[in-house]
Amino acid sequence: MVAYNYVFVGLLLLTAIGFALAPLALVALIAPRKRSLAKGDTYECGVKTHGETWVRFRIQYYIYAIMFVVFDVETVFLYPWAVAYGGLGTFALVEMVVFLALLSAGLAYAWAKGVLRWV
Amino acid sequence: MANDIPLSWFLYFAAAAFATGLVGVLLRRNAIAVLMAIEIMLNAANVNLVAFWRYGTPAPGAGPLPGVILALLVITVAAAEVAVGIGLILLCYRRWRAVDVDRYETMSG
Amino acid sequence: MDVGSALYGTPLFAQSHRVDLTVSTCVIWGLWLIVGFAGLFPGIVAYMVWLERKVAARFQDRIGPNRVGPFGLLQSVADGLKLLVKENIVPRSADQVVHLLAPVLVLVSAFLTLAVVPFAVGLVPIDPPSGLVYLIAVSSISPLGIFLAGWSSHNKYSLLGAMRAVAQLVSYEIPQVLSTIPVVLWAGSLSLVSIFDHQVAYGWNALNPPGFLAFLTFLIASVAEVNRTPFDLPEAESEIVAGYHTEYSGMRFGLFFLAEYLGVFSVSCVATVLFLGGGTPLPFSAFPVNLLDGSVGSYLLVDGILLAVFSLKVLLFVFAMFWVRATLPRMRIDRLMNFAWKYLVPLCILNIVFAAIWYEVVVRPGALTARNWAWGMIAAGLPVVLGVQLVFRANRKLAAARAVDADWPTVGTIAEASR
Amino acid sequence: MGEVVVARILFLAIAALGLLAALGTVLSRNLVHAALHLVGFFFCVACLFVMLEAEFLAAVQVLIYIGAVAILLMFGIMLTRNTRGDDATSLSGPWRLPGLVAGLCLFGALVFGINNAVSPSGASPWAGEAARPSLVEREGEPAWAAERRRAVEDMGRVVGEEFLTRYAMAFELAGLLLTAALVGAVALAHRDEVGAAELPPTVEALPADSAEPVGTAAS
Amino acid sequence: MPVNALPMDLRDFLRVAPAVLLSAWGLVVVAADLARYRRRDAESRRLAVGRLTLIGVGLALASAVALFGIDSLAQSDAPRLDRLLGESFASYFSRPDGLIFFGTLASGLPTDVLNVLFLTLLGLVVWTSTAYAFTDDLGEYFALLLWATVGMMLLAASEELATLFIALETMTICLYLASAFEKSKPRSAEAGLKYFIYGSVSSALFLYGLSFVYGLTGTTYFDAIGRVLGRGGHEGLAGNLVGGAALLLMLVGFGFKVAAVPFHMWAPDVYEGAPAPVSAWIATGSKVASFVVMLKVFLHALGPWSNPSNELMGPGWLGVVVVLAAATMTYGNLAALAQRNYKRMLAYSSIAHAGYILVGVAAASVSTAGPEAAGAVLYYLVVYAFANVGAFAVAAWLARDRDGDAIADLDGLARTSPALAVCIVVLMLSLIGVPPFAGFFGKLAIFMEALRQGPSGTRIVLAWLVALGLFNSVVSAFYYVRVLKAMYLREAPSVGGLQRAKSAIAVPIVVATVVVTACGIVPSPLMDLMRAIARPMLTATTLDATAVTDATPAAGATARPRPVAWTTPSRPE
Repeated sequence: MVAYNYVFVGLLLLTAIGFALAPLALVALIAPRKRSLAKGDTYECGVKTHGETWVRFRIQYYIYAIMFVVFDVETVFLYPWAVAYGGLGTFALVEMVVFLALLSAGLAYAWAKGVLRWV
Repeated sequence: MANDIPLSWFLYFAAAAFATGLVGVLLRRNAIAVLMAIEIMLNAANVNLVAFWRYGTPAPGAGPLPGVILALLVITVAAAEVAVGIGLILLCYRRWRAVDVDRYETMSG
Repeated sequence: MDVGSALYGTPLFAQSHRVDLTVSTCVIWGLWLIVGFAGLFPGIVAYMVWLERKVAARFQDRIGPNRVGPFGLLQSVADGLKLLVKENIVPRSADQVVHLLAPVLVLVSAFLTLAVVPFAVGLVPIDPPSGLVYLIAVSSISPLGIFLAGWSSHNKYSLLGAMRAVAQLVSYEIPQVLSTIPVVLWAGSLSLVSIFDHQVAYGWNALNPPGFLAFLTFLIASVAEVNRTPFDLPEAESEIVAGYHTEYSGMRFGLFFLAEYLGVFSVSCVATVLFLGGGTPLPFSAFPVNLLDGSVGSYLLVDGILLAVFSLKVLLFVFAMFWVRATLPRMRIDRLMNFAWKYLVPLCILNIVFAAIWYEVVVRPGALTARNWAWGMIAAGLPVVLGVQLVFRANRKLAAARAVDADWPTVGTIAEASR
Repeated sequence: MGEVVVARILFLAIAALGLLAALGTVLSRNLVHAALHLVGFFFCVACLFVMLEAEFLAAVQVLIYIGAVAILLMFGIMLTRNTRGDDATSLSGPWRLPGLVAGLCLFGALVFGINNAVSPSGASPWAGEAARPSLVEREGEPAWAAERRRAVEDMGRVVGEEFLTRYAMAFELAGLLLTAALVGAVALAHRDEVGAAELPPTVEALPADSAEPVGTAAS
Repeated sequence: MPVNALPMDLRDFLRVAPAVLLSAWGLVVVAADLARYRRRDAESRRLAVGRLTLIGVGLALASAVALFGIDSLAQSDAPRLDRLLGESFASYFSRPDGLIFFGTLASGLPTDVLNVLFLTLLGLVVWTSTAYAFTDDLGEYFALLLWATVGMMLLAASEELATLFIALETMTICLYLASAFEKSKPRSAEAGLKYFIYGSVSSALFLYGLSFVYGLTGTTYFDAIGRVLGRGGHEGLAGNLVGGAALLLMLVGFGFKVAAVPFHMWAPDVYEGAPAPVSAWIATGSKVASFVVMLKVFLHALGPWSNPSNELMGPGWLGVVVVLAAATMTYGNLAALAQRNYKRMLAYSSIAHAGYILVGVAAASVSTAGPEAAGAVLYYLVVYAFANVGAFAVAAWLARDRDGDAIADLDGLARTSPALAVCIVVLMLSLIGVPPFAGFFGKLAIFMEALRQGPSGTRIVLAWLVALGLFNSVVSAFYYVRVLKAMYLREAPSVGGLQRAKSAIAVPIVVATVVVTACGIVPSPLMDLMRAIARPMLTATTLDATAVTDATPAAGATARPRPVAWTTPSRPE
């Protein structure tokens, strides 16, 4: 059965988590532990922490994130297309070119609008 | 193995998740939290769709996987909705410095 | 196609998307987990670190690690032991649970990607029908881990570094994913084993024009995905105090480190499988694979050859990355993002259409012939050249309007920028 | 037989984790924690998709939801100045109980309905122990069984075929929807950036951010 | 490699030419705005982009009219089509079953008529948008309007749930974005967010209900759903709690989209906050499309669930719709009485109208002549849409000159622009439902359909509903008359009153008035057309569907007659 493949993925997941946690557990057992006030401070170039952690992030982050989401979703349509392409006629190519053109138009729009500039 | 998990278990899971999401939508006041609750609801519907696809007998002419196609479209729509929703939330945040759904009351009536 | 069926028709090495939970499967999986994932791969990674230090030292006219063991071979072991006894310092204000979760997430993502890589015939942990989507999906988890690392530290620089890192990672994920589409298109399958088979029959994917372009973009994007120089900006220690792992020390930092090198290893493997024909030593021949006749001896021979060549190719990639790191300076963040969105993504989108041309000319007829291949080189090669020119010219034209904003560090613009 | 028990236990574990994660999303005060719980929920749903033998969909679920949507949500939380993720206005206290009760009632009604579902035409009811249609090839199976087997074993291809033929319009429309979302969201965000410049800065921007280091190539 | 895929027919893309044209034109508008018009001053840029958009709408309209011509020719007289286009060309276009893309979309007279309607309305809305400056991102704004319309046209044409869902979302997401586009007003952003949250919650509810419908029937095609539901030996919804839940959830989803009480909360805020043309498009286009698809889903697909036991409160959606209708029209009208704000008043008025239309939906499910009743609903929708586009053009006028939207801002309009004041009077009278205007005939038709003979129990309740509707119409007169009072009985403010309307405001008002008057004086052509298209719209069937029913054994034996009598083609008359 196809789904059984993912039993291995589950086991691998457990292995990986174990692989990550085992040394940490070991560290907790054997490594020295001396708490001190200064040690627990946030490290910001050695000077005392100033102000809130809040940094005024640019809206650019959001714009890149939506571009990413949109193109990521696009790939979800592209993969099935690529797989099925061989069994279908030319119309499949036409449809995909239309689809790609729509999304490239989105990219071109963002470019022309000047939001793809990290200033 | 998986052959014998009853269909209704999946439906129960979806129903519970859906109810949770709906409660979240009704009770949370932060717009981003509401957005997350909506995502839960959409996912619950997806679980339903895929479970019905796998367990059900398709009516003639329904195609090999209508449920999965619908679920894929829902995922697409959900992604677009989050993108748009965060955009609108940021827009409001810039105006009010808050993302509290109840706090925007410029209009009366 | 016939090669593939000839290969897998043999009952001994039957490879199928279908798996049954028989005892033999469980034993094989157990071996993979214990020997491969818990033993061999981390070991390889440890020696990659050693290799990098050696290589970098040579580039800088030093010797590199040479004290612990012969040629410093035990250096990695010593480093590991040191990490084990170092104190684990977590800032007071940090979010304790998430702080722990973040490196685990990154490491898990790096581990999971290796599950679908076919190292040789029959030597693949699993081969699900949607292997490539699975691969992309699990590798897309790591940005989340990196973000959480930065966020949970409650440190300005960590958060800033994490945001930048995520912005970079997600930007380069798009060209990375898009450049695998041609490969899928030609193989007609999402399974990495089928992609390998296709290359046995039709030659390495990197050896045709769209494939070469896809290979290049995939390489560049992958280097960025694993945060290597020149794209190692998220951890730029001179600017934002090592970025998202500022507040990580001891073993937790070690996990990030391990994940990074594991990532290098896995993208090298994936690039080898997708574009360089896996372990086949000759580009247009089914050479070791056609020796398979169903006997155990032939199987061992073929897999031996495949594995050796595979390792060589991976080593080549790894070495290239070390070389790049030792040579190139770090990119500026604006150029970095521009390069992803204004060069790579348009190129990849165009390349999908070129790949379809190649498919129609070379793959669709059913078998690789010299005539089809020559036609394909012309029909797909010209558009590729034109497409690359188009993208670069468009960028140059747009950049010319604002000289300092040139997206790719050309000599002239650097001079102007530094003025 | 043992396999069935294992599968059921696995299902129950995943479902329980998923529901806990969903509850965590709804109840966490800290928005980043809520988003993390949401990621857990998405992952559990992906696991359920695998159990439903829709592995392509599971991969897509991880790719889109965990890889992309979660990142976008995190960015949204950060950009609304919520770096600690604390949400002062989480659940309004007096409404907590009635809300939960209402949710439970809805759930109860749905469960009752699912148990007593009457499908038209006497199709298999949902509640019983009815097994899912087998994928094993049989003589004289109906056409849809073969179709479904193909769909399960090569979902990527069948999805592609469906999207390019039957659902061609839905497919193009999805492209249009994504483009529209991109264009609209960029237009809103972009314009807003100009508008925000006029707002008095409520919190001083950090030098580390307002002046990105330039020309590190030289360093 | 076996080719299992369905044979694709590229002609289908020609049949959706209006949608294709509009989508492409949206890109053209954005590109043109960015490349050419950006440097112009605001006024001329607005006009130029608006004009460009109108050209696109005109092209799409032309294609829709051409398709309409072809379809009506083919329907009335096939040989004439051959003569006109040549035999091969005519057969190229003929589509006997009226379905394209393997039955996921309808294409035929109903779709063509609705496309023409949407495009005409869109033209008016676009024209209104050029009346005043509310955004800097003009190209994007117009593109979103166009793309929302693409969603509407495909939504109204959809014959399958997946297509329905994606079209619905395309429409609403574009509208969420468009309603937040007013740069200077915080309330516009608020409107966008509110609309977004309510809208996406409602689509989640709708989707969940939809998933159960899919689970119960195993298909997503409307026609097949109707067949499967009508086939079984079960008493419709009786005892089928999950079917009921699915039905309720879908009703809630549609209730949100059409702003039916108690799911109307978003409407007043959104209508008030969004820019006037966007409000107009939400109130008209989105509502028309939602109602059309609601008719399709509830009468065609879920028709067997309407009320199989012929009692009003029997298991079925009829009772719910009746309650919704009563609540919606009463609440809408009463709340509108309290409004001083013109746009809010229109919002509540549109809620009230949704109530009247729901009466029509209820009537269509019990009436012995369902398509006739559905035709009445469509007629009402057309009239309502035109009247509202005109009314919202007035809102744009207020926003342009007074930067406000109070009814009091209309003071003394009769003196400054008497002609337009008369037009507004006509529109308001039509919205009330005063005889010579089309609104009256719309209401009349719906109420008459509701009173037609149905099962006895239902008839009494529907009669009460009609009585309530009549009462509500009287109530509504009070708030509409307030507008007339402001125009005719008050003095204009000495400074800052309404200026002369330019064509962007005058044309929509005049066109709406003409339509409303013409359809009022001669109601029958439009009514006949709507009745003619209602039947194919609600019974669209793939040609091989008969084979589908035959394939299931014993279907003929156990098949109950579908409770809605009109599905049997023969009517004694």
